[in-house]
Amino acid sequence: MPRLTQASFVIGLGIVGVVLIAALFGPWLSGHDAFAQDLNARLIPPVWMEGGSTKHLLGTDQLGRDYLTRLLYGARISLFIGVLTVITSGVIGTSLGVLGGFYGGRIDDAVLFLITCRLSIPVVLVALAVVGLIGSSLTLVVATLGLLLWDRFAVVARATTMQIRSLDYVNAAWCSGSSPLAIMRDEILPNIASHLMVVCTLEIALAILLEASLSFLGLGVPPPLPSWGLMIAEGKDYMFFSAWVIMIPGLALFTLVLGINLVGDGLRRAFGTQVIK
Amino acid sequence: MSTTPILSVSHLSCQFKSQGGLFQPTRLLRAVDDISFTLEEGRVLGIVGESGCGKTTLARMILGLQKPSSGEVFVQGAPLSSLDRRARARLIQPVFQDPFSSLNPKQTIKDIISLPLRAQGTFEPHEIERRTAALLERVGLSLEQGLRVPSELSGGQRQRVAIARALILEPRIVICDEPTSALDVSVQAQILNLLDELRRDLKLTYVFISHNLAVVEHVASEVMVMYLGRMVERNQTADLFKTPRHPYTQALLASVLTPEPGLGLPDVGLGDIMPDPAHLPTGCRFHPRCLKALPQCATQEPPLRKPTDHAVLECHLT
Amino acid sequence: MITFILRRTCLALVVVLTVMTLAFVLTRLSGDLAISIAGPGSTQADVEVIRKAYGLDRPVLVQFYDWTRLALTGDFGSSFFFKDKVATLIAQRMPVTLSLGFVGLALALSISLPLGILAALYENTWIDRTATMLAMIGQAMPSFWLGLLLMIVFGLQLGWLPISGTGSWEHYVMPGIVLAFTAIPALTRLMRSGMIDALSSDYIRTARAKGLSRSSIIFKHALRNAAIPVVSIAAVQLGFMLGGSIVIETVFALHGVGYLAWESISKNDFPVVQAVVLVLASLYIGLTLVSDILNALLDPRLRGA
Amino acid sequence: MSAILEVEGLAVRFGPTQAVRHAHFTVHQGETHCIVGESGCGKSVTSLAIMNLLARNGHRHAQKIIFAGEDIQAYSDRQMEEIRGNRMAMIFQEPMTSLNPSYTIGSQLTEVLRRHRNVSQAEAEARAMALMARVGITAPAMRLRQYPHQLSGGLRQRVMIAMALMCEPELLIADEPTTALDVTVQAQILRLLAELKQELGLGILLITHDLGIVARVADHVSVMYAGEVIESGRTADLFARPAHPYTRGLIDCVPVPGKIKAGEPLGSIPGTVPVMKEGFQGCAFRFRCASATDACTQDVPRHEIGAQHHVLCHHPVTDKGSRA
Repeated sequence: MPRLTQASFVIGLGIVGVVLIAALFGPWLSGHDAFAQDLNARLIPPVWMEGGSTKHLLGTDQLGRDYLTRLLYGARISLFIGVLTVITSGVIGTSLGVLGGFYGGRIDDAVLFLITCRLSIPVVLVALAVVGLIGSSLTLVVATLGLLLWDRFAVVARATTMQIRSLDYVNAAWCSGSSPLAIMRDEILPNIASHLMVVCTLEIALAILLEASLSFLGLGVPPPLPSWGLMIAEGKDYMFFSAWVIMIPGLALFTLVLGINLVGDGLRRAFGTQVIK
Repeated sequence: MSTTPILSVSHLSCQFKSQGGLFQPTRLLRAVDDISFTLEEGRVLGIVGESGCGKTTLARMILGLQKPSSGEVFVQGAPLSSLDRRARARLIQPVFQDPFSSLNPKQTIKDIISLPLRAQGTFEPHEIERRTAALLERVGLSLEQGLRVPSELSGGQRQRVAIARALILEPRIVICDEPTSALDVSVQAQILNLLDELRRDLKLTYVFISHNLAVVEHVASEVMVMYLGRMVERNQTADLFKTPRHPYTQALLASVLTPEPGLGLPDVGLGDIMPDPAHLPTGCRFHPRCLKALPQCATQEPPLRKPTDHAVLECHLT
Repeated sequence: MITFILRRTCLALVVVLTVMTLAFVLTRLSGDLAISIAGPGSTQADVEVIRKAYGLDRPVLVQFYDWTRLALTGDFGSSFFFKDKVATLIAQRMPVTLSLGFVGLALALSISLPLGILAALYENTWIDRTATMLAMIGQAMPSFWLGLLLMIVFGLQLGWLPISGTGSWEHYVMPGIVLAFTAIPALTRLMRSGMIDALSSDYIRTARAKGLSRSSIIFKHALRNAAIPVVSIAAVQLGFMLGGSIVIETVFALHGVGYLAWESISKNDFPVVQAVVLVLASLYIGLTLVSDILNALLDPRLRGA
Repeated sequence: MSAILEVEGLAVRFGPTQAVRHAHFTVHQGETHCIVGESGCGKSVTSLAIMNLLARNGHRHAQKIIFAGEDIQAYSDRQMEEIRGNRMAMIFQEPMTSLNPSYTIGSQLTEVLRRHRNVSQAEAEARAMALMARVGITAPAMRLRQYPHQLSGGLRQRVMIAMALMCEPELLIADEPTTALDVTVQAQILRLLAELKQELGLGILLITHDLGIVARVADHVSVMYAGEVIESGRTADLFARPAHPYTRGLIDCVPVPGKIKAGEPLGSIPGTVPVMKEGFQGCAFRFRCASATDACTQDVPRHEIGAQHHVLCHHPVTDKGSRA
């Protein structure tokens, strides 16, 4: 393995680890309440800028809430949504893909049809429409994204299952008298797991970005919850005067997603797998 | 001597829909066409033929991996389709060609070997442990090797694992599909010797598929020659090698290159037209390549004849 | 060839019908549409009037049948917010979205193809790592944030480009760049891996054994085979980009179909939402069809004898 | 007969793995020289090293690689391109993947001639058709317009041979040219190669794992084991008096119809081929050899035990004609 790959993998893992710890403990340690408004201390710049104060290391937003605390709280929301979404979509996509790839024939035709339909639906638009029409909530965002983002799991699970199904160790398992369920569980799943793990990282990153987009457009996580996307949206009106209000949550979002992708890329190289696009 | 043969195959056929290019209509590909034979206990049936002759499809049907389009396989008189998968596993087991793809890379050797026992669901863990250990030793592997994963073993050792897995349920029939084709010649000899020893000791019956006639001559007691899905000739091994009757069998035998310097290269005596399972010729399927073809070979399907007690032949020529 | 196209077209139609059903169900998710449209603070009588006006008092299946029947003829009903035919609205906005899509795709291809080829030719060198890293950064960049950053830099600080609106070609530059960014990572990776596969193939070894020059090996023998999947994926990518343009159009207030969709979602204007979902999905399905045909035409193995 | 290719002390390294170690052999004009060995013995790497076609992580070093009187080790990439496909051509094992799927047979055939000779497309096509007819391809005019996937494996290998002959090379390297083909086609392709050798006075370097092929087509044999040529000699001598225990074991492993009675075990060599790391000392076969002694851990001398018959062994077998 090339050395830089190793390094980038470690960097990615470090980023994800730091964000995870920050998300878990940060909001308690920052010494502020993420929701407490202070209209006398609005839009205080970060500590390194002129007018910043050590009381608010990253300044305050337009309602005077501590920006660092909201940022840390937002990490929680991003990770929460990313992981829950991928659990939902991973279960749906993997089941469909493995079933289709394993049984072939009519069942596979049906799975392929579902994948085609799913791909033809514009994700952002439909997610926006659902949230817009039903009303925004954290659960709804997770459910919607979970039901929309299973396509890559299904495609990868299906393609890899098809490759493995024709291998002789699966034939041997049939001849050993194993049941179809046992074959899928013991012979196929362990051998496609590495591919699926790579997809997991990509999809967590994608779900986090999509949640941020939805929240940015005002149809994701409902205020006053501090989602990074929402923070950027709220800061948009002030960005021409104080660019840091969008820089800080944007950079956080970018860094987290980059970290997750670096981990995924490292895994892909380590497993020596080319994820099927 | 039992009166029912251990394995009997009756009018077995298998057709596939062939996928040509995207723009070509699907064609019916007759991979195996109306094949019948019986095999007595303790014998070794060698099946030879070139790629695309249907020998692997035939093996898959006997193993129950491929549903026949028509016909039936009988094991000890019972139709294969009437057996559940556990009963089938107790009677027939496979050894496949590629020792790299026939073992699950994520399992230990012991788990791989014991899979058929575990799938039965009726064996105690200590019984599974005992039989796995015994078999590991029998095929020439150490207990320590049983704890490894396949990628830590060589090709020959993996093929020993595949053989152990096939034998752990003490089956009656083992289908060997090109078991040594992926191995080096020095390892091939080890595996062939092991298979032969095990057959004697455990009174096994083998169906042994190979494209290598010299190997088949060494292991088989009788040989079946396949061409484009048909059985064109069958006979006792010694007789077939001494007096090959079908022109295709003759060509196959002529093309065996034994390591005997000075003999030069044989003239196989075949035309240039290559067999294509998606476009079967009319009449005798071999006639486009047969230099001795008669006019009727192109129009009439050759009759099935029995020149001697053991020999079966499908050819217009005498 | 004809049978192939016919078969694919039939499949595409079935997919369109399924998506229509989905689009219809989607807008019924909120429960009583009449109440949503009437908005908060409206009386029971208002709601009843609206229910009648939009035909929402009929059984759902009848509504679905009517909508499908009319939609297939290109009539998507009227928008209650814009007070205009939905079909007219979409027709007015579509050129903006399509222009944005093509600008984005052209930019994306002209950057990702050379980048992918370079990365493959210098596999595991710093060039490859830089290209991979660039793709990785592009993938991690939230498009709306990138849009805002460009606005600050090019719109405000440098003043080169208009910050938002639809007027001239300059309005398409920043949105085009942002849209291209969403496609560059995937296309670069595909080009790179396709080229690496091609370069390590047996026929390239044959070409080298023939004594062909390096440029002929790379550009004639390897690129031809590596480019086939990329060219056909480009059509699909355009479909994705049109679907994803909603965020970018909203950020830049570019009055395309995506912006229209966002406006109608905010206003609960369900006939428009249904129609936009359907139109974008149909566009995508049409583009995959084009992609399949392109792929088959370029690859002699698929072209058949 | 003059030597067309002389290789002395060839070594190829992939990272720490020694794929080939001081290999030596000579190919003469109008002669077939076979390199035989099991998988991983370095025979294919040897052929690629001569053509300078090794993968990027492969490193070649040799005392000399003399092709037609000139040492080609110092040749630049440009100079190698000039002789590859022109004076020294190669065919590969996999006819299915060795042709570019996106170009017609005709364009791939003519390309090599137009690269090395100043001829028109029409002239190149005429030569291609003549050669296709010569290698036994019927209807060459039609085949010229076809794509590789429309041809059977045997036909593709004939196309590869025609392609190799386009520029009338002096040396043809064939790496397992019939391994992927059916046995009946194998015999036809090998006959074709033998005829061409006679007609054109080609030197052929044939790489194979099949002792049957070696016995029938080779004039001279080099047996490779773990990257070394452990025995070489004229084919008849080597098969009649194999001197290295490995050569002898290998010959005994091959089942030959009528040689061994049913029920008797085949001869076999225990164990498997080791992977050679840098700094390995002594005989690589000693782990599998019945006659190995302490001496075998020392560097192995090269004995000449007959005319052009060399063996690399501390304990060569000398009992005459006692095979099997």
